[in-house]
Amino acid sequence: MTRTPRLHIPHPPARPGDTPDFSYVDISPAGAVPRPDVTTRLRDIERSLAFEMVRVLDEEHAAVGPWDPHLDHHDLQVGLRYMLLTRLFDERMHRMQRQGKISFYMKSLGEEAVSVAAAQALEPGDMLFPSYRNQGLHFARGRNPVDLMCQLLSNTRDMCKGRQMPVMYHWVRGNIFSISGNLTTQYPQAVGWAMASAIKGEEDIAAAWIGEGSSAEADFHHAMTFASVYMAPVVLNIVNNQWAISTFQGFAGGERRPFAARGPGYGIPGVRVDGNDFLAVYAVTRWAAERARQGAGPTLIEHVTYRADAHSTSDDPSRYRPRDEWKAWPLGDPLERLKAYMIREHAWSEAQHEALAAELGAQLDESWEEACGFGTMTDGPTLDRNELFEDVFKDVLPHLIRQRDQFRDLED
Amino acid sequence: MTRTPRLHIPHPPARPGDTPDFSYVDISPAGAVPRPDVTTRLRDIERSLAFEMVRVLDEEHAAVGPWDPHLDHHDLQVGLRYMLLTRLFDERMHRMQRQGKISFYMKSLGEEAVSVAAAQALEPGDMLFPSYRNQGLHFARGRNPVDLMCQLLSNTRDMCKGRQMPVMYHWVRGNIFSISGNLTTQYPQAVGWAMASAIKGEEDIAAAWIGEGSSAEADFHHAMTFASVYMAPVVLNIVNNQWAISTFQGFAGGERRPFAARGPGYGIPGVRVDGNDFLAVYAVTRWAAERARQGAGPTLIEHVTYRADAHSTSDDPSRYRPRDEWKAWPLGDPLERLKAYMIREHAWSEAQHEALAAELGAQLDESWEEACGFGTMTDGPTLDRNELFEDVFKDVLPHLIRQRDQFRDLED
Amino acid sequence: MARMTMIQALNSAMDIMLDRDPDVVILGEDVGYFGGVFRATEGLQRKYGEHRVIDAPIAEGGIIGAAIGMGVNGLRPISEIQFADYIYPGFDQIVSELAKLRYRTGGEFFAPVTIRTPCGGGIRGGQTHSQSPEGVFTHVCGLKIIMPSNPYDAKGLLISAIEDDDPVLFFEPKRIYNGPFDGDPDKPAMPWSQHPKGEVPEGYYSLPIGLAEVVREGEDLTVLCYGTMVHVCEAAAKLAEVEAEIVDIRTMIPLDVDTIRQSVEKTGRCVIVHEATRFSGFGAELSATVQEECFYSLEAPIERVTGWDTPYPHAFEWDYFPGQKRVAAAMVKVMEAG
Amino acid sequence: MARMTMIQALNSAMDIMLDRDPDVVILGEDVGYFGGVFRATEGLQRKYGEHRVIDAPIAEGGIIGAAIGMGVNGLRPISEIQFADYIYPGFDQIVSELAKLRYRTGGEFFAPVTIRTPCGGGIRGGQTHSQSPEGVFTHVCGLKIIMPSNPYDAKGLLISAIEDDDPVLFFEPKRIYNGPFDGDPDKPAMPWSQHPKGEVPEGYYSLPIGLAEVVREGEDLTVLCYGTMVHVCEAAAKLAEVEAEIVDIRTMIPLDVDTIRQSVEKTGRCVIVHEATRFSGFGAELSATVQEECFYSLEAPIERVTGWDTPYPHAFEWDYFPGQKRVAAAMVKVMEAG
Ligand SMILES: Cc1ncc(C[n+]2csc(CCOP(=O)(O)OP(=O)(O)O)c2C)c(N)n1
Ligand SMILES: Cc1ncc(C[n+]2csc(CCOP(=O)(O)OP(=O)(O)O)c2C)c(N)n1
Ligand SMILES: [Mg+2]
Ligand SMILES: [Mg+2]
Repeated sequence: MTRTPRLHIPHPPARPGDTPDFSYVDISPAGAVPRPDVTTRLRDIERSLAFEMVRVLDEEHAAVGPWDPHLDHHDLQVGLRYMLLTRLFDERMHRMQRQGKISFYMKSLGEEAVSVAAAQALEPGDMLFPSYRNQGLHFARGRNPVDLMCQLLSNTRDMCKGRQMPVMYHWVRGNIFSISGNLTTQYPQAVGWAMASAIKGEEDIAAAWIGEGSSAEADFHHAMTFASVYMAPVVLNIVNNQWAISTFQGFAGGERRPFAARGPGYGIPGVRVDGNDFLAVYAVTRWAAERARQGAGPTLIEHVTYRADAHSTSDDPSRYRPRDEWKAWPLGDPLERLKAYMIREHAWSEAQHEALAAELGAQLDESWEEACGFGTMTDGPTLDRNELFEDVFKDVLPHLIRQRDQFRDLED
Repeated sequence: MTRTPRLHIPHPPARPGDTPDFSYVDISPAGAVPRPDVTTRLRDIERSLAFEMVRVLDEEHAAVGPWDPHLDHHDLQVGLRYMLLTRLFDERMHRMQRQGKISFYMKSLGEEAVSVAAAQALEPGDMLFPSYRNQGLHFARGRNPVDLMCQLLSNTRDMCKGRQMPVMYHWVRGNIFSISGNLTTQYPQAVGWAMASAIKGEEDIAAAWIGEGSSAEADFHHAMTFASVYMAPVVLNIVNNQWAISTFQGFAGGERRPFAARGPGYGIPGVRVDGNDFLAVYAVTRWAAERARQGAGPTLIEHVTYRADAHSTSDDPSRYRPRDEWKAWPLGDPLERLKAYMIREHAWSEAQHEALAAELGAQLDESWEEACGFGTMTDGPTLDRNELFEDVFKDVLPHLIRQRDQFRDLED
Repeated sequence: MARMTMIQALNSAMDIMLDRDPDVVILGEDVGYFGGVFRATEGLQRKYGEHRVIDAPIAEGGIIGAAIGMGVNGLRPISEIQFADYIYPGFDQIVSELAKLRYRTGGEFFAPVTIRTPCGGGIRGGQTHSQSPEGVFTHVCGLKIIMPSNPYDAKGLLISAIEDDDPVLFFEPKRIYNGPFDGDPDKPAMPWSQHPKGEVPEGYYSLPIGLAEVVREGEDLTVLCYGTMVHVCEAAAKLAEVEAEIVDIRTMIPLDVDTIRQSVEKTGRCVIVHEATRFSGFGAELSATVQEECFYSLEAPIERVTGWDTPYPHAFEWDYFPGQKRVAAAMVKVMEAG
Repeated sequence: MARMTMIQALNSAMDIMLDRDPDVVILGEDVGYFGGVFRATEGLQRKYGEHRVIDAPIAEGGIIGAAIGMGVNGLRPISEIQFADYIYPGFDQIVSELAKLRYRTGGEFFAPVTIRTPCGGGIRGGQTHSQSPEGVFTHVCGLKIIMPSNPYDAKGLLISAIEDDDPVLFFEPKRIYNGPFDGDPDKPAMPWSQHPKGEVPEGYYSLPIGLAEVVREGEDLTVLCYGTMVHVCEAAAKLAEVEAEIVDIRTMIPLDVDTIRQSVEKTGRCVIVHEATRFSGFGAELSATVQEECFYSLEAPIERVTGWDTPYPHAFEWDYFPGQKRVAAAMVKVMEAG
């Protein structure tokens, strides 16, 4: 064949065996990006916010610059607690999957700040539309780990009644929406929710999260367009953890522009933030939420972070990226960074940290025990199988009653 | 109800009865926008190209500035001829629809430059993916009006074999793709076509057109993402004619940003051009095509123009906008502007213009006569009804053979 | 009682629901200021404001997606899809989200969205303004699906759809917006004012979702049909000179199996008619159901009369449309069989 | 002859076609460097280059839309949709464009795109990794639709699909990628190497699109099935102790009506089995067809055994799946009827 193809194909900087290389990640010094007033005209701020990187924690673990949210010790401790809880929960549930106790799991290792700081920066009445890697939102809103474990076990207390795969949680009382297997569908839904809030004249806003890979889906565009046209009070988050299963962020367009830069094209401010900097994520979310609540419209936030572990328990990342990539990730570990800052601020100590880890570990042990009491994959109480036919509609319609009867007859 | 809604709803500047108001349209002076080299980095040019407006023809009908393509008299005369042909064709076919001779029609009045100049700027081997308001592409590529008329009549020479509504033309030999009733679907197809060209190492590029309203569809995002990721050699055009049936461009996001500004968010240069300035459209298209052919990737072009007539023969714009809005349109009439420039350049005269109008009028009369010879809605030869069952698949599959037999039996 | 066209009846239903329930909103392309390309929402924005009757970007996926979010936040959105042919960009939001939200959340979240969309051909709309895609949606679990055949049903069923807490797809056969078209394009159009079902109460009323209606009783054979085809079948029965029992299905999900069974058990013969294409159309489900329910009563094979298995061809519209002649031929065939 | 799993057979088909025809390209999420989440394209990018086996953005609509453009420009694209549950964002491009392009252009433009997608449940995938949406597509005119039940057919039919100038939807029942699952999740998995249809020629061969296969002859009743269900039905027939004639439909469009008719005329009884939900599923079309073609031969009502009309429920997978017991019960019922 004499063809000389000239189609550009994106290449990640490193493949298995190569030395990790994150030189492509543009990193601003902490404190370098100005913090505009929430009412500033987009034109005047778009370049800096979308292309630079909002960072608060510097290399010495000090908080610097205009985005420092000046959180008090209590808030910091709460943040650290839930980040640690998220991490420990992930660790254990991953182990449970490996032991065959649950069928599937997805960790958020290395991305804990993205969820926990955001949830803390938002109000309890704000509605959250997560992806499958935002378990931190649940913890930060005070969810009992038992609830999530029951979902993972599809047991009698599973809020999904056994109908969803593990990790597809929701929480009505906590204002956390259901996770769909279909990527990005929650994005326009969040915008619609926010539109309804504005129509009703309510104060609550919506926030949604997708991965950078998911930003290629149609619903990203739907959400951005509707949010822009109606100035919907919504915070739209893209979690750029560099990978979408086996493809790196270049396959979603990240080779050319930060994902935050998509915002300004729609007339929506885009803010690029160090997703591993708890304080920065908090501050940026707060800023976006304030804009939304004041009627200034939506904000797009790109959280620059790294998916430290496999995509899911079905994945093996050593097939497509260097094993030690995370170690080379220039933005470090969000948990360690917050902890170091707190220790420096005398808001925390190693001893406290150890105690907290022990406390949370014990809590998770107990939680698991408790959750298993509501049924496991092999033992204990099981969901009523007749539930299979419920909730397709509000009422069980005649054809489903017939099918349920048929099912029961067969069971007998 | 005590609700105080705070959802932003876009408002056009004028409704029926109001005085037209186009103060929202940012217009740069002719010649004001620099013309960067096609290899210039996007960062350095995005602001000016996407927010200013590339214009060549000034108020005195002189061609000024770096974008002047310096077309010779012949090229100018060809351009004027096809713009006039497009306009006269539209006029007549609209009349034919009113007389019941064809069932439906869509005019491109006021937007002729967008199609004709672009087609002239591209190479014959480039593949064009039009919308329903780009008939000028056909004329500029030398299509016989008879062919289009036969499609409008669904007669025995209809290239669609009677299967498509009027105006849904295509032209295999002329490299003009089929028009779909579904908006924006041609956009990712054009990108895929361009990708294939690059894969095969060929020089041909693709170009596609949608309306500004259609840019809200998912396929806009698909096209932009794929074009950006693979640096596809494609020119993506948005014809911002201010209206999408009854909704003004604000309902597609135009209140905040020029549509050209969508480009840079994807790492694609966006160029905003005076769509009623033949020379500017030519120059910008040429620039974009050169980029694509050199492997520098896609370009998004926003053509700022005005839909001077109804959306289609089924529409009545006096219900939603001032009757005289077109008269107030600040960018004038593309045909008149090119003509004035040519007269000034001694490339044209009123007498020549009249002669041309007469010639084209006569040609169209003859064409119509000829087209009707291949069948009209009421008289003459008709398409073979058995054709109904052809081309669903390459071969008529067994179930369609059976249905055709059934059909024939019933006819007897 | 007033006389209303189908468009007026639909408009009246939405008017009443906007008035009764502040949570009802309308979202769609050209539905606001302009009142919709078929005028179904005419005057409603003026009356209820721009925050209740909302012009939308041209993005069906966004229209459905946003409506789901609105529904979750307590509103009761009516989404208009301008033509049923353009519902596909919203397909994922309908099928993966709207239809499954209640189930996947164990009943804890739901979105009471009604999707209205004009369907069907006979208006020279070609392949992208003529489709009847209801069959595709009937295979999706979690949607209620309605297609009325007259103004009275249209209003009563649309009000029920809006009030329903389940998502409802409401297909409107646009060929009969202005009159009960009987399949003969050469006959002068009959207006709804001359049809008994054009008599429509001005105020609120609702009709239960899930009941078919026997619009004409007969002993010879049962005809299962809906939408425009109800009127075509009535005319065809006269043409064929058979005593057809014509059942207007009205709601596909839930399907009124009892009415169907009773009729076919009585007549022993069955013709199924729809405008959509034949292969895997809703007629297949009807045929399978009749066969399962009435096997021992059937005296002749069930016949399906449908659009051919091709896209809707502009110029061949009346060759494509399952008109009186084809329906009548099927009736005769079924009567002669067995 | 080699022994291949279904994944290996599919990989081999693509390998051969990439080799034979420089215009064949593959486009999909994770298909390139990684070789696909089910490893179907493993090694192909390394062998044929990044311009032939192309990783795509996560946008099914873009994947199909771009493939159409490529097809129009002379390539022969194979699009992989990672799970059939995720085909819906590409629905409009498939239904409105890919399927109708040839028709609407009077035969002058076409795009020979093959869409491969894993479908079906039984892998604890929950409602968004288990669907069998083939029924929805069978109602669309202009698509050929295939679902193989074994490695031999998979390879031969995929090669035909790639060579075909019509668009082809190629559904792969992922539960049988590695072995002929018979519906009993508690039994040790059987590998393809122990199944005769796991014997697959290493080189090029193709199988005609449009032929069903009688995989087991029998006199008692006809079973119409495809994909995973072929193996379930074989086991169910043993369980029910009936001499079932099992017809593997293999291609839904075009449908091999002759083979179906001949079988049902012989046996007089028919059970239809698929994993997809029942209402308006492809089984409805099969039932309607059998009824129309074989009315006078039928001695008992046709039975459909299918997934229930609910989304695919994660924890109730085996209650949902139409397994041996349910199929066997239907066989017995049909044998006892009439
Ligand atoms: C519509 C759709 N297409 C494909 C998939 C399969 N899939 C699941 S996760 C995933 C990668 C998503 O990557 P990203 O958005 O970056 O999120 P991350 O996993 O990195 O958090 C893919 C392709 C899906 N779930 N839904
Ligand atoms: C998917 C889809 N949705 C809706 C329509 C109905 N429709 C046809 S043209 C049109 C307006 C398009 O406006 P714009 O893109 O600005 O193009 P213009 O008519 O101004 O040239 C609409 C809504 C359609 N054809 N396809
Ligand atoms: Mg990612
Ligand atoms: Mg427009």
